[in-house]
Amino acid sequence: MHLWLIPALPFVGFLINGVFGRKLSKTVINLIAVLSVVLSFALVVKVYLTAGDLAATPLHAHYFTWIQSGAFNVGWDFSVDKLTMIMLMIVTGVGSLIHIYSTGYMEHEEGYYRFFAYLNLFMFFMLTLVLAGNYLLLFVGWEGVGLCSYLLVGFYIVKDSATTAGNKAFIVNRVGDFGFSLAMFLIVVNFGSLDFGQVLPAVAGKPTGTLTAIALLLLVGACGKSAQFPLYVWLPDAMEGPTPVSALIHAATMVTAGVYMITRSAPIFTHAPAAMETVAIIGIFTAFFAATIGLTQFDIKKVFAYSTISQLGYMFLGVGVGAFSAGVWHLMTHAFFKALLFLGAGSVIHACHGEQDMRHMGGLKKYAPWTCLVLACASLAISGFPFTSGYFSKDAILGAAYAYAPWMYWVGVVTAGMTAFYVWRAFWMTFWGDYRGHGHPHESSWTMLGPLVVLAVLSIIGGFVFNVPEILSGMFPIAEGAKDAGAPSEMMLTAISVAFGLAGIGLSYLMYVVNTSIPDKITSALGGVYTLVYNKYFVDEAYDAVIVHPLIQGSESVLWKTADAGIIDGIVNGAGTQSQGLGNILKLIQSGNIRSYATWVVIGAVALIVAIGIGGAR
Amino acid sequence: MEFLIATSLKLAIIAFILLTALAYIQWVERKVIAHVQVRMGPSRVGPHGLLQPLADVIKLITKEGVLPPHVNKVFYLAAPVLAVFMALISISVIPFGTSITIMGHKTMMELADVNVGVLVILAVSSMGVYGIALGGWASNNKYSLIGGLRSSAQMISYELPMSLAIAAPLLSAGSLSLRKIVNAQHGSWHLIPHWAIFAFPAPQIFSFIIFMIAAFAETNRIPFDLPEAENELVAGFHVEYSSMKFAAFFMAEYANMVTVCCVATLLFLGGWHPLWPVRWGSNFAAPAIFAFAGAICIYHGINYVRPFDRITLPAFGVIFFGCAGLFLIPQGVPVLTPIFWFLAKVSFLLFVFIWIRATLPRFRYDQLMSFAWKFLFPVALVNLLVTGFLVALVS
Amino acid sequence: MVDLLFFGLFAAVAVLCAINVVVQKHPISSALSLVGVMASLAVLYLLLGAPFIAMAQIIVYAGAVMVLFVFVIMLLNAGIEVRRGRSWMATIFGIPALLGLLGVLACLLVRWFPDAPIVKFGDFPGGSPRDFGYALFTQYLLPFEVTSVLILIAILGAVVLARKELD
Amino acid sequence: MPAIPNGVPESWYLALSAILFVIGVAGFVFRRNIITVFMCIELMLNAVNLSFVTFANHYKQVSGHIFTFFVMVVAAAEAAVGLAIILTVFKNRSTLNIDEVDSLKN
Repeated sequence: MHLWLIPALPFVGFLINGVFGRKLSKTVINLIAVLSVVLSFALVVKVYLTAGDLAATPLHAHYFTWIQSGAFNVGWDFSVDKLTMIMLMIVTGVGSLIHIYSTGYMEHEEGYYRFFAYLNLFMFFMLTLVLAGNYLLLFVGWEGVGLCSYLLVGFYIVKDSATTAGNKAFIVNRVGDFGFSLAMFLIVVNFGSLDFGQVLPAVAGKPTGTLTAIALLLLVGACGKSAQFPLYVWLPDAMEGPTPVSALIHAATMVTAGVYMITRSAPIFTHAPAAMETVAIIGIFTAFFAATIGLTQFDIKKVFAYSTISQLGYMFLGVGVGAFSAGVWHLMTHAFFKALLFLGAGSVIHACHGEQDMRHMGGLKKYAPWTCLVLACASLAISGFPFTSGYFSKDAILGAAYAYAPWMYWVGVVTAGMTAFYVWRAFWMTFWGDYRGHGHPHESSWTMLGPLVVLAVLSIIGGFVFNVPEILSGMFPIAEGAKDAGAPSEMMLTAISVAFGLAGIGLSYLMYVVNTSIPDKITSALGGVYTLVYNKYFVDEAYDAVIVHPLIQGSESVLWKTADAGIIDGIVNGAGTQSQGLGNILKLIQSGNIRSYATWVVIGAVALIVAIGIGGAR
Repeated sequence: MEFLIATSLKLAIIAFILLTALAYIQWVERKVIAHVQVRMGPSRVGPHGLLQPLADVIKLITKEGVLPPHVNKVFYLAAPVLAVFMALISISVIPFGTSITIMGHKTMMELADVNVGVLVILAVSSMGVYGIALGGWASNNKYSLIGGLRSSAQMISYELPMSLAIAAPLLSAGSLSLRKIVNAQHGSWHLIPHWAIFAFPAPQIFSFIIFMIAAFAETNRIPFDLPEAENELVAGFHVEYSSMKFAAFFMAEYANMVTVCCVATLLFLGGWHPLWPVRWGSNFAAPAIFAFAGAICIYHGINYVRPFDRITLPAFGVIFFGCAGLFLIPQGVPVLTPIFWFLAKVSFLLFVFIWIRATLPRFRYDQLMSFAWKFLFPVALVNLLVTGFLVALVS
Repeated sequence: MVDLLFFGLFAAVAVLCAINVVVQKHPISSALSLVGVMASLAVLYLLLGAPFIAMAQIIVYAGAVMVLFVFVIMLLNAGIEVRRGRSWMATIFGIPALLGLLGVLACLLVRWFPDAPIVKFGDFPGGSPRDFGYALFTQYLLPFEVTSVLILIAILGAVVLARKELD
Repeated sequence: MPAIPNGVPESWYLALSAILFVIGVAGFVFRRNIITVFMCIELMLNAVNLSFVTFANHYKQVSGHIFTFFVMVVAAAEAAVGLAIILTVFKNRSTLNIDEVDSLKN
């Protein structure tokens, strides 16, 4: 079982494209990039087929010992259990589709090879993250995907906003990674190892306080990577990157790494109820918060970005209330329909010649029928329309949430309604009405539509084809318990959430198709509140005022003016002047004549040897 | 004591054969080049000019040794001696064949089996440059100075690819002793012998070619004979030399040729191992060849072209048949056959040297240098790397 | 006995050549005497059981380094040196410093090696190329690599210095 | 000294190396020709190499040889650079007398 091949293939692709890409023709680049990922997908399938019962016997592969100090050692080892397998499927599968899509989407871009090299590198790191058998290796992947997200968000290097967005994503993630590394230190201190296989079983005996600390720190990391409440600010800006990137990294795979990580360390969290509570609260709050912002955005990608944040919030809610499998389920379905939404949005933007503002779109359904169709599927799925994928996963989460704390359920339901509303709002504004943009829109090529169709099918049927809670039942019986607790009102809960979803859809139809004057009325009616929401609650500005500005001021006045200029330079210059004085004395013996120097050396040598000899050193 | 006797005996024999050979290689060269250029070559002195070398030697000895007034006497006189000394000394570590047993005293067919023989040869050949450089400098003559400069630069430059080319077969042989290296090339795979140039896993054909090219440069032979480029430097480093001093330089050059050919044979061409295995009757190659030569001679003697052929050619024929018979004596076979194969290979390589001289023009100096540094050196390096990799892979 | 003979012979040659290096007026004579020193030292290395080092000594020092020296001397056509001493240090302290150095070294030898063991040819087989290479490529691999980098830098330096643009 | 020993005492090798070294130093101090001075440095290096090899023999370890080897390599590199420097100096000042190459004075 050559697990190492799975990440190695994209890496090889990265090397080839990154090193020789400039020379290669686009066809070759496509071939290398797509093949490497598709092959690793095929490998994953092969592993799945040949692995046998993963729940009973997870695969382990130890390649080499990376760090060893005393008893503590970290190996470069991969392990595959069912959770990993699901993630692998999602990453490689969706990844391959998006690679194929990108070959069409990026056709006319500069730095073509650069793009695919980065994309392959991302696949490598993501797969490392998923396959990792210990926290440190996971962290390697974690940082790697962060790097790739930075590179790809700032892909349009000439665009200033893009580069700044990349920096923002990177820096905000640092905060989260800080938490993560602290968590790892704590784990090392308390468990003396980083292997999942040794840490997680040993959780039971440890004091709850420690576990809570670890869990909370891990949560900080997860919040950074998965754009949860305090640290979500980078994700909307990350939409500056090319759309396939937003689909792959900022919808399907990377941002779900946090959820995966929490699920992976489920034992720690289950033994730290307080941390679980926090996770759930952050999740539900983020879901609601982001959904409200999503209501007001006009940039189609921004809308989907906020919906991503909100859906991630759902996943956090799921894992927070202990329904880990439900969280992973939603992770998977979300990977399908959100990737589809972004790719569809990309196709729409493509159709409108790079226009992203929905106010300049509309009436596209006759220009781009296929895009319209697949986006409809995606929107149905995300708004939890019965028997679409979103329906199953979301209801699993909500059910668990009700079992945990009813109010979370209600907030979740309302959020579901809002989600349905703004997604369909985007849909109507894009496809209904008549075209308000410039130029002449056109349908995209089939290299782009093909993946869309596949994803559309997945996001419709993906829910009950892959019933994650059943697959993971071996790992997370808790999820089952939650289901039982919610059982009596199961049907009713489902009905309510579906009703909210349909209500959202209907409302959006009413407001953006039937009578398009309503939104303006509401806007004027709400006034201040609307501006507040429209400007994303001024969170960025707040961060700027509270954190960034003082930092700059402090470093300028204290570190630069006082410490550097005053103290350090003072010392240096003082040393300089002193040595000048000394030099004036020593310069007398500097005759500039090599032979006299040689004589000095000889005399010194004699003195030295005499000293040694007298000293009797042997 | 016995060691001393044996060594001195061997020394005498080898010295005699080598010096005669040196003289006659010159005759062969003149003959070959003549025939390449459709001339007769030396044919006056003795039958087919066979006594020409003797005549040359006598002439050179009896000539007046001119000592130009403006030279630096010590070095001027030391240079040729140094050159010929360095050229002859390296023959002492070269094995010609397997052991021989004379009246119970078993002795190896070489002067000294040094366990770092290859290094010794490299070292001595690297010293060889002094003779030429000094000669060029001491003559206190612009042409010869330039010749000396060129030769020193050229020899340093070509020593690197040569050493690298030598290192590659050492990797597969796993020893520095020439005898061990040759023994490592013993045996054969079907018809293909285990010589270094065919060796599994890394055939050394490239390093062989590189070595030969570098050897041409190290021995200042055409196409690399810039130190004595007649049409640029009159005669290069030995403009000012005459009589035996001049002859010494020539001896040095030919001795170097013989040495590098021997080294090439030992390192790459399997030393004294036959071209095809004994069970295919390689032992009868030597007599066959000699008999063939004898037959040809006698044939041409019977229906002759030139009058004196009537006497000489049949005489040679008889001699050749005698040699053939010698190779058929059972006791002689284990001793003589290896020597025959060794000498055959060496003389083939010498023939290549002469052939090239008759064929190729001379390089330009910058071409020479850039060829050494920009082409030969990298290729040798890559070859060494590949060889090392393959050897490591197999072992 | 034979050892002693060889040692005496080549030590004498080495010392004489070394003195010659210093006293000869013409650099090329010094260079050749230095070659003599190196060659005789190579023989002593053989006596000390270091065949590889001996050969390397000849190849590297006598065959390459000194040829470079001779080459440069020829190139610059360096003649007899002019004696225009302006180094009071060397003239005043030179001789005593040297004598002091010699004396100190001598007394150290006497003090530290009152009864040094006897070296016989072949009683130290450890210097064969095989052992040498083994040690070089296992225990001393890092220094070896570093040295290669050093050589690379040296090459670059030499090229840069000797380029035509400099004058 | 006792009767002629069968073999050579190590101290003789060391003495030889010391003598060579001192001769080298002498040349280094008293010669004025840059090239000669440079050769004297090589001489000193050789002297040190001899003692290295001697100690290798004394301790029956190959390390001494390794050190010698490294010294050789360094010497080769040094020769390359040093001679290049000498060439440059000669180009710029057309002298090889080190007493005249003293622009670092005061």
